[in-house]
Amino acid sequence: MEVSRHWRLQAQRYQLVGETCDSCGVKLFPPRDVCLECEAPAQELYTFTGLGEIYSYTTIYDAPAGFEHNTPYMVALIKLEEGPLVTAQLTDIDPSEAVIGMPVEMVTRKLRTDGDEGMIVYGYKFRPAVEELTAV
Amino acid sequence: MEVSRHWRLQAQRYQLVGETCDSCGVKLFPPRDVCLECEAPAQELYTFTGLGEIYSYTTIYDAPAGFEHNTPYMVALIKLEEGPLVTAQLTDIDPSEAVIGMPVEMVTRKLRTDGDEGMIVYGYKFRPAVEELTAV
Amino acid sequence: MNVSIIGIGQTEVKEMWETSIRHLAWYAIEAALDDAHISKVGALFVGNMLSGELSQQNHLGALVADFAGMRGIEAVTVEAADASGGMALRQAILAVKSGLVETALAVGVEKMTDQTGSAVTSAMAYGLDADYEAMQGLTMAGMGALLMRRYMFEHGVGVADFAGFSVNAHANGAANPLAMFRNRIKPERFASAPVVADPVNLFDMAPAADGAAAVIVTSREKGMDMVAQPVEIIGSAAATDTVALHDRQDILRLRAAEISAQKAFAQAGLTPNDIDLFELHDSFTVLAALSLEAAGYAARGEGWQLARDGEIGRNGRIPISTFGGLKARGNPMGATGMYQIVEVARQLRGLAGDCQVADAKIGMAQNLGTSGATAVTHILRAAQ
Amino acid sequence: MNVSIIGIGQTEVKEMWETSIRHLAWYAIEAALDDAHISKVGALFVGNMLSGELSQQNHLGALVADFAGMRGIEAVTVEAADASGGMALRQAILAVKSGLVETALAVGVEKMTDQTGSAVTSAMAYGLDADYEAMQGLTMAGMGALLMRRYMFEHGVGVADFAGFSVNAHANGAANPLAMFRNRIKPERFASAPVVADPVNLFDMAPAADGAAAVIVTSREKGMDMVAQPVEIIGSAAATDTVALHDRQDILRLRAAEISAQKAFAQAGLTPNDIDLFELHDSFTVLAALSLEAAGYAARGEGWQLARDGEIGRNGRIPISTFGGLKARGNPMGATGMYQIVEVARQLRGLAGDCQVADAKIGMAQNLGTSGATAVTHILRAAQ
Ligand SMILES: [Zn+2]
Ligand SMILES: [Zn+2]
Repeated sequence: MEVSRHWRLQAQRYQLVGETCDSCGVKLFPPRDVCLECEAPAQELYTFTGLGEIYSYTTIYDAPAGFEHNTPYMVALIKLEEGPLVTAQLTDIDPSEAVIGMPVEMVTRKLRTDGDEGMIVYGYKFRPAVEELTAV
Repeated sequence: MEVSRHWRLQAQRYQLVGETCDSCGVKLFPPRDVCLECEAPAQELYTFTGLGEIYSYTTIYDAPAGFEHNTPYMVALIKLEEGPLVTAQLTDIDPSEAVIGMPVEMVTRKLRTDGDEGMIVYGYKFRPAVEELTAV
Repeated sequence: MNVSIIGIGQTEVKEMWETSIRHLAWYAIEAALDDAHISKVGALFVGNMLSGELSQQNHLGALVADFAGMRGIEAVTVEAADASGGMALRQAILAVKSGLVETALAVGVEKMTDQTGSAVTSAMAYGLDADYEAMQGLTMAGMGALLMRRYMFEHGVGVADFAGFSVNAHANGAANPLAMFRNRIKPERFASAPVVADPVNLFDMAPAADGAAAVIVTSREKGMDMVAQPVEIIGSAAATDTVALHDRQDILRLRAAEISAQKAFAQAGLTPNDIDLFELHDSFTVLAALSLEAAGYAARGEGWQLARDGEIGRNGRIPISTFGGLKARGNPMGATGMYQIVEVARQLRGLAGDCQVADAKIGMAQNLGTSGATAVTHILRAAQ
Repeated sequence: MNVSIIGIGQTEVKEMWETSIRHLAWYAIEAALDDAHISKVGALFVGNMLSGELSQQNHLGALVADFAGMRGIEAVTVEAADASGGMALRQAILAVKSGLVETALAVGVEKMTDQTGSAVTSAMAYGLDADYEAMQGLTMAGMGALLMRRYMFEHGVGVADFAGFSVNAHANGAANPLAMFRNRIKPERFASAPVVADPVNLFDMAPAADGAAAVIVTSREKGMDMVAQPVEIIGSAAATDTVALHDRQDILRLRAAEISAQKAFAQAGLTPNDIDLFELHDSFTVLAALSLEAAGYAARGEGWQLARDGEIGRNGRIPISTFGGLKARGNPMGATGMYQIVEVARQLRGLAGDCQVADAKIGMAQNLGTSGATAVTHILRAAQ
């Protein structure tokens, strides 16, 4: 049971809350206290739009504990509109459809089932962007 | 699940199989490849009688995972007749009866319940020696 | 040793639900960097015991180096149960002494509260012998209890005879704003405290908590140039004993503590009487007694008398646990040894506030892994 | 560096259900002590990643020191994911260079088969970023797949273009009696191998297994006196990068590998062309390609061509994985880096049997943690 850990990360998990660096203006996700670019303190919150595109992706067949329920599942690196990469599952997509450069958007989904008592962890995943879907 | 680990230790767990050192004659439990006394290779098996006496003891109220089922429980250092100390649970005894020097003997009991699927690990525990009980 | 401490930092010790392990480490590192007036080091050593088990996070060296804005530097995790912190400092010293690293940072960090209850009790017992101790249900508290019961038996003392250690620790912790417990306790309450593992009660045992502490070291020459109050490391030694109590010839003799203390004294050219304060590893009151005996402050079986006679207080013969010790400051397992170093350094700088030991010039810290299966001893001196 | 290897030892790499982690470590240590004709050392560094998670056993330093008949010596565990082995050697070198330790033993050990299935997959992922990678279900294989897919995209190569790395590794592993896989594979079988994490298939990925390897180091002068064939360490450097791929500016550039290799080359006064063989970290075929690029053997995006062109074979421009590499010898995570060192030393002694690289005088080993978040590079030379 890791209730406090999941509670602590809920702003990131549910709303993609990262940071803007006051010094150099770079947008950071995941948030960190020292800017990745210029090493100044970076603590101004910034909520990402959740729009981006697939930078790399995989379909995982050998699941770790807690992820057996939706194996196989897809994990991608998403290049967010604002700049940073984020690691996230892809959802609402067939593995054969995924392609680098595909526009995607953030949604909230069930991530993992924890421990004996089955606590469910929710968080961001990404799906093909709605514009993309309707254009198809 | 640690099936192989428990299987590996079954001779020790069920029969107190340790070793005799060829060089210095000391009896070793748990078994080890290098003699604790003289550092010669020690690999001749020796099955302990399972008789000994309490060297120190405690009653544990705050149990680790897998031991919740029989909390509180007693753990002791037992001085075996053949010399070595061994760490083991006491069983068939009331905490108020235990005393340093009390004769005890080995029995096989359920030690721990492992993981979600509840594999049960058996092994040695010690109880007041039967002679002692009848003498009371 | 020709190595000096040029920066120290620490967080509060308590349950910090809102703080992740990387943040904890960073807060202590940030304070130490500020203290040394630098922003980078050559190598990072992270002392940690339980991050994998409790936070599903290994590879803390690289993680913390990056999060602390020092991406690229050499970094690694060092583990020796609750002696991880002291051993991380030891590696930092070896790195500087090697000549291959100019300035090294050692941070001890432990995040205990990402899990609760039996999972934490289990994980703490990973420092014991898994196959022959933990498999029998032995816990850290149980280990302390086996030692304490035997000590009581061999030396004819009672539970209440250990009370002085806790009373002293809490009295000192009350003056330390970073301590987990800041309440004084009375000897008469000691005997009636709830039992954890008979005869160990709540007042015999240090509480697990979150925390991080950091120390920056460099060569003595550089240290003199860099900061106003460097603290010299004049002794550093580590040793081991069997992990399982049952493999020892005499469980009431902390052999690793003896060896590491004797080596450190020899390096420093000092004897126990030269030490102005001693941050020892009081995870259990019986370990405080045994540590005093191992370091040469009491004969076998007489360590408890130093507490009875008031010799461990701030004005006593050998002040111990001057900021509360593990008992009242709290025991973030892999960070504990680094707190000890930070506390000794504060004493030697004369900046210990209400915890100050008057005229402290030379201090010793000794960090134990479990029942002293690992022991690491450092002797520090105010720069002259 | 003025440090030499005077003893090496290793166990088979495979599933060893009957062997505990303390026995594994002891078998490698025993072989290394025999090789050096000594029975004791001054300090022990245990490289291990997963003993806590998989065997409920931390505090391996003290446990292994005692079990190996060296009770009392200084000992500690060193962890940096699958770079734990290389980092353990690094600490042993720092210890010897410090002058505080005369002879140091580094053992890498991993016991993977005490647990099975999803528990092992989970634990291996503890080297990733727990909060932002593993929490999303990323695994080690998934990490390799994200790198490989992007490499294929940016450099216009296909899955089959990586086959040469596995074919070479298996060809060399077939000549190594200690290797886990001793079967040669054909390029045409590569493309049809079962997929683990698309596009990573079973032939792209090194298999997890049990194993231990050990190395004993001392000063160069002592080494010359003690054994007939000491192997000199002429370069040793470690560096880090972000743990998470998503925190890197360019995921196809192994910055830590670059930094550590450049430092090691500079220490040795050598260039890549001076190296006779290179034990690189081929946990995934794409990491083999990226490691060759990072060390300067190929331009960005062209590392795979060395496999295509046969330049990584025993008689090629830069022989790699000469005993099978992680891929065919097997990958006991925290022990892998130590196997690399043992293998380079065997080559330089001319005792590599059917795996021998002709006239090998200088060899390099590079051990990576996960995707190169940790990198440690050692350059070794046959004593002159
Ligand atoms: Zn910035
Ligand atoms: Zn013997």
